[in-house]
Amino acid sequence: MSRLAAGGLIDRTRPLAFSFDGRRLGGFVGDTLASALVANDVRLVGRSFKYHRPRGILTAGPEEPNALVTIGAGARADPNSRATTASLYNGLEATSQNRWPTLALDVLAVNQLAAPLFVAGFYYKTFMWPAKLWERLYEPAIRRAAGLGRLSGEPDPDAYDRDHAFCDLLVIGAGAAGLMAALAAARAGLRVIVADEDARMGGRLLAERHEVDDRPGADWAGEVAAELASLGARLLARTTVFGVYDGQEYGAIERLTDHLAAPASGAPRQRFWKILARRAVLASGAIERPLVFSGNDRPGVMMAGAVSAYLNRFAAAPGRRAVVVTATDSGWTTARDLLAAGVELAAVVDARDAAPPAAADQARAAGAEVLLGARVSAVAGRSVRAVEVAASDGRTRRIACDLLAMSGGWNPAIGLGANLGARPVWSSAIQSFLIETPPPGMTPAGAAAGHFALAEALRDGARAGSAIAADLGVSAPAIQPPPCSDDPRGVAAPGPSPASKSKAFVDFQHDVTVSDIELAAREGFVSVEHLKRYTTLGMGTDQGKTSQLNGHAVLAEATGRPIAEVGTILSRPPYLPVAIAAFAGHHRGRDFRPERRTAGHDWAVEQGARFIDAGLWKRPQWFARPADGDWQATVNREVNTTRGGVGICDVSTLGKIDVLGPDAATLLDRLYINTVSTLAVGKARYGLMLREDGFAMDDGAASRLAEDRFFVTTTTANAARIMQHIDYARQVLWPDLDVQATSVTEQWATYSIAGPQSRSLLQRALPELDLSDAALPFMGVVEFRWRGERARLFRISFSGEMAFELSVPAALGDGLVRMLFDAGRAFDAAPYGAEALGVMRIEKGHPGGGELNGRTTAADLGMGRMMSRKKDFIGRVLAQRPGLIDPDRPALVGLKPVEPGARLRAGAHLVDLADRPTAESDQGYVTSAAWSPTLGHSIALALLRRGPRRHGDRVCVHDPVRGADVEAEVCAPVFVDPEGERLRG
Amino acid sequence: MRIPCPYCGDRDAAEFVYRGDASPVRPADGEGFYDYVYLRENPAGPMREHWYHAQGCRNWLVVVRDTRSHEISGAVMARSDRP
Amino acid sequence: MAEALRIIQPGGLALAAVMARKGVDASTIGERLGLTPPTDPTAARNPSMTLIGTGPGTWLAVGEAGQGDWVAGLEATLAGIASVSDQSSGYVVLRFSGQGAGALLQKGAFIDLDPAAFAIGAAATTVIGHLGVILWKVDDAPSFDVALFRSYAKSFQAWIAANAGGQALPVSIA
Amino acid sequence: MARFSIFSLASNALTGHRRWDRTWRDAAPRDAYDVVIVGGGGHGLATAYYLAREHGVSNVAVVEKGWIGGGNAGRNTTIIRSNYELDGNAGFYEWSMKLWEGLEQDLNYNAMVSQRGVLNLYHSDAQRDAFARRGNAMRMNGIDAELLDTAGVRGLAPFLDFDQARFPIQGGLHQRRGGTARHDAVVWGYARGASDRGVDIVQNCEVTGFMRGADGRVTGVETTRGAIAADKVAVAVAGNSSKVAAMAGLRLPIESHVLQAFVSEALKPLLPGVITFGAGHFYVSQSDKGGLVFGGDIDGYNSYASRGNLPTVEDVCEGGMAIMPMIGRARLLRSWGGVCDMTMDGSPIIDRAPVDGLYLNAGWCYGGFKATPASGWCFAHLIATGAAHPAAARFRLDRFASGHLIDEKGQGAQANLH
Repeated sequence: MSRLAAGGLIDRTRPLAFSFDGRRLGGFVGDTLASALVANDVRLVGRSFKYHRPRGILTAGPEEPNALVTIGAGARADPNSRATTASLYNGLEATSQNRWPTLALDVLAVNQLAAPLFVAGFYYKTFMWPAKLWERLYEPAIRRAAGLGRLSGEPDPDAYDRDHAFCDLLVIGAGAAGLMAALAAARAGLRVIVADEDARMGGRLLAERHEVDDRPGADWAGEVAAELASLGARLLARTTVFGVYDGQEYGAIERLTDHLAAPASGAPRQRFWKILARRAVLASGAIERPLVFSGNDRPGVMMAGAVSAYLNRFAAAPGRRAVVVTATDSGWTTARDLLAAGVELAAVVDARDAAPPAAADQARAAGAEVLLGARVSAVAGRSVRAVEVAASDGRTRRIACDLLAMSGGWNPAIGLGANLGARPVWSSAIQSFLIETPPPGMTPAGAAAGHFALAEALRDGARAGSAIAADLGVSAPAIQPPPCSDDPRGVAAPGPSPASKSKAFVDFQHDVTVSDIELAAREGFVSVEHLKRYTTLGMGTDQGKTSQLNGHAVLAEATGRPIAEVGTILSRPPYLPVAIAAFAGHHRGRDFRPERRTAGHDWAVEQGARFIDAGLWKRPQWFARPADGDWQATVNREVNTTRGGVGICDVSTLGKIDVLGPDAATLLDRLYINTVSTLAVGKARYGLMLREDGFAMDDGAASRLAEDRFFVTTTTANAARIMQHIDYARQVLWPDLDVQATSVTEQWATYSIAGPQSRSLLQRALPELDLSDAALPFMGVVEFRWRGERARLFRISFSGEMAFELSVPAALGDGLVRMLFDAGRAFDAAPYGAEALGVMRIEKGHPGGGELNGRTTAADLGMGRMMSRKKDFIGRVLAQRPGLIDPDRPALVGLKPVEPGARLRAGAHLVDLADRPTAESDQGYVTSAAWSPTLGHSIALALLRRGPRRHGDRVCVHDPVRGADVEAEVCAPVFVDPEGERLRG
Repeated sequence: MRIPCPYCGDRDAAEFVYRGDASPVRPADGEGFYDYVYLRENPAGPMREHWYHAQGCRNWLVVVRDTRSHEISGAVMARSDRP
Repeated sequence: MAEALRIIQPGGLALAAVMARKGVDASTIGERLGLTPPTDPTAARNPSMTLIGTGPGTWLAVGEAGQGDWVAGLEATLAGIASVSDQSSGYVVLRFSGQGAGALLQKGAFIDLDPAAFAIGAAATTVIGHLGVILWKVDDAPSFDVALFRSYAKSFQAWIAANAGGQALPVSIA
Repeated sequence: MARFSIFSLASNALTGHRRWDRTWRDAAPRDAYDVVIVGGGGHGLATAYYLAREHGVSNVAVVEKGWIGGGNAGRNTTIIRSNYELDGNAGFYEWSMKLWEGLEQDLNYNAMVSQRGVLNLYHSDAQRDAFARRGNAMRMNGIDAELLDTAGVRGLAPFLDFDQARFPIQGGLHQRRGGTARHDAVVWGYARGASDRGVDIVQNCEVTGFMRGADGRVTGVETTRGAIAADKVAVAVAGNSSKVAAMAGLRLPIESHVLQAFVSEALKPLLPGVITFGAGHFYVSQSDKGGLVFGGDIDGYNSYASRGNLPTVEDVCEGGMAIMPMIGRARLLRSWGGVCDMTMDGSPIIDRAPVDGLYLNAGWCYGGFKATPASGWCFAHLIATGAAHPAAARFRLDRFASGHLIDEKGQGAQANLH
């Protein structure tokens, strides 16, 4: 065990048991998985992406490239989890990834031997011969080797929550700067939200030994958080703000149960926040930069800041004998932390010629060598056993150690600041990139703004918070940053140590080395975007948080340009990866989209209806009865019952729109190709609407209930689009018209009662009504009262039979259908569903979805003559374009098979019998087809070139994806009662 | 993205249906329909565009929005926006 | 969602969409109704009705059903100055009350329901979980009334069940 | 130019890979060319390559405002397919598919063309019939297509949600020859091939205007690196077509819209090929590196900002969870946006512009990547011969005026609905 006897922010009274690759290990509440592994002397935690090199823990934060493990098992297995941010809990099961058979013995580690071949972009240069082997051999092999963790393959069993928040100030990151900014704003009375990805507020204060306001930094952070809560601020721990979007909208993920051993059942795992913030402070801190030298990826090589974090926060020593290699003063802070923790400090290697004197003396006093102007030239051991140091005198020394702490300077964590496209700008002062033009309302502060030292960060946060309060018009006393202990961080240029080429890693996860980048530059991939794409630099799960800048520095050197000119990559959301299920939340499975039910739904369920989806609606497809046998028999029965007696169908899903006001008729004349204004009160008329481009959009019936009151129906599919179309016409095109419109689809439950017996049935159901042809002729409408409520009866037919549509308020819909079937018992009335409805409309040649497919004209559908020449209407002009009036266009016809038993199917194409079916010989296609029980054979509607002139011809119905060709005869599209005598009864 | 509906206030853009450039005006006679229906300036910069508040007040708006930054500088009801 | 939440469905409501004719302003309509309709998204009430602003010159009128044909009466009263469409069956109205009401609705609605931003009488036509709703704040219990199209009632119940943390059992919507 | 092979790779390994040349010459612009191609994306570079290889026209410059492949060529989701229904589209995309099938040997560059299949799911009888109609049209165009029932889909993708779905999967239209290709490699391979045949590839060279003759004919381009004269100027800048056309005084039936795309963290092999959801907006494949590459619909508002907003992210992830809830714990790693030329009928334009000397390749909507080889082939043919290539003969600019539209979705003249 390397657990220190005292100190840290762990709770030694609350031990936890966990396992890694099956080994039972122990930790404490307050540990991360990584800190517990460190405390258990586990050094090898993963394998790299390409070479499968052994890797250890590099960092103590979300930027971790190496320590990726699968946490949990079964359907809850969470691959690619960062050990460095996963809170430890009792019973946590962690498994290493990307190795076979075991982590210690990984067969694919042989890739390292082929490393000279597996350079950047090698796969673009080979695997091409023979061509067919790519999919069969090379690619599968590459795929198996690539990838990291494995998904369980089972549906994610967890629930995901969703919430919205609004605030004056969103503080991103609760370190020194963030807390001060939040405090300033909250004391000024602003609505404040503080989000931090850590389980505990404080940021780097938790990892360092600094004092703020004369108490340990962690204590100070806790007190500030408490005050913020008391001021009404919302504190979101374990919450990552992952993206900045337009309109000052921020996306965040709050992890609710990932840290719990046994979450309450059904408790949401994560919560997806959408936060609208008038202002934001980006206090996301900074990320320490690795040094680039041969062997810098060996287990035992760790970021200096991470070493400090494991020592100070988790009381876990990552090694027993340490060497610190640094390019700035930061390394010296870690050297002091090591000594304070009682770890043997073998040496401090500083690239600079001068070191902070006090720290250097303290190190020497502790028996450590201090090597200035020196660098690490090599690392010995699969896991660090010793380092070779090239000293200033040019001689190389070998120093035994099991921990190498490295510090190459710090990069502000500015990712979110670039989400809206602002290019980061190079700052020579801090030798890193900064955000100069942040997203609207955002202020970077503290280390994220390049103020690395603690005192500066506190000051900068306070300044940012106060400035925002003032900016939002709140006057408040300026807040003073508290006193604190401090030490300088210093800055250093990024990039490789001199003469560090072979196995000097820049991107640890993707195994991108200095020589890979030099090769890319040699081959002309000199834009940072080309470099990224060619070498995969920064494309791993860490998105290059530790590798990007070093890589660009190498590129700058290789191409002889300043890094300011080379530039860097724009960071895009999410800042940290987000579970796909969190974005979907409740809307998955059956709740993917809402379900719309008609008033008669429950009744239909009682009748054993099978339902189909019509948009969001559930419609009865048919009502099977035991005697039927199969669905076809059911549909045949429903059609025969309707044509022979009476059938009843729920047509409530049709769109219904009230078009009202003095100019209602004028508006409808401009929407329909035919004239509506001549319609008498109490009458209905079929109408067709075009899009402005001249193609058919939708059809339906318009009924005039009063001079200034029309009731318009649309197809179920187009209801919303037509409502929008009508609002566009009356608000945008002709705002001078006095016309109002609103959707009443939901107000009315409507049933179609169809068949020769329909009038008798209705007369029994509604004895008080006069249903004679004189009182209610075809296309007539009457309004009356039913059970005290308004009701409407339309004599309208879709089936071609004498038929009525009866509408009552939806609240009475269930009562209506039950009443109708009570009355219908005497007539053996049967319910029919969408399928039978479809069969009957095909028998009558009415256009439906298959014909109104957005590519047909009124003329194609046989309605060319309906187009009024006396008035303007939407689509009138462009409908006259050559392509739309071409006499060779496919137009509506009927088809019947020459072999009566043969089956026609929608989607089949039509070719002349003499022709071979090709794109050139294609004459059209079947738009709708059905088995007609009325005629005893299959029938179809089709769009056929010159179709109306080809009645009597025979064509080949070609349907290769489903079966053999069928020979059919072209006929008129109306198969049943072409004279329409039944309509009138 | 938030659309400042003159009636409802700032709303998530998902409540709206987008139609496009608000500048083309429907010709009174037969000429110009091809331009009106098909040709677009498609500017990179501020643009007057039609948004329909389908999930709100059901009004068509004319929103002025920069197509490079998505920043919105104003919105009015289309019916009150007569050139 | 620890706070208490009650959900009921007030019965016997009559609902209508009221749409001013061109050039008719709210005060003209107010004179006939004895209640001036709001010109912004808020709710105006008198003992006999509530008028919720749903858009410029459009309102959702809520009254007591049963006493004759309330909507027909409204039509007659407003003849010539406003168009009226009966929506008594078009919407179902649910009342969410208690400290948990705002928190639950906020999970669905991307508008600020904070008491400071959404006071008593405030109203909004918006979306909750892919469902269009009209919601208005009735009192500071707080209580919110939510009107949604009838056909979506079952899906709205599913959304409530998934988001109310199990502790609020929604009424079965009729 | 050194030929690529395992042997050249091995021999270079012995010399530390110090001998590799630049993949393409980074040329400075000369004063004049026979042809200047505006836009160093896949289409522009493929056009240059085929001009040189098929037509012997190598006095060509490709001018690119940034770095080649930095636009949609490097921002798409790498899907290749020819599962189109309508005349004009089906034949063209199948020609492209045939070129994909020989691309690597042709270019001597491994673009990782992987024909792992494209499966479009259907969820209703009406959708099945529409897919049958499309599949039949494909067959009649000589394209492979199979209409699968539920069992057939289960066989290919047993992990889909067949039981709890709001819109149950009823089957699918499968094109086995569809699949994916490594988008960047396509750009680099064409650039290498064109450069090797004498084409100048000029990066960081933005066109700021057109040179015009007395007769109004386009005689070259003004750029940030000086004026370049040319007998013919060919524009292939999908996403920015309207901007460039405006420099020639043209308005196009095109709007620029942003299409977002997403990739997950790398995972061990999970998906067989490309799968698309038929009752929502979601399509997905898995890259060779292991990331799930997925997307959905455009955001829907005009945009030149190559980024989108959260409602689309949610819509896409809801679609993904609706058909394959096993991806719930996979983490979305990175999102990005591409600016698409959305035309008024959803189909592209390869035609002479109404201005002499100017040629237009535009309007690829979100389908440009798969078209890259055929687009270059046919555009080169048009530029070199002055006549439209038969495979692209219907991609005329005047079809909108004449009404000979190619509207696969039947949505009419509204760009964001295609």
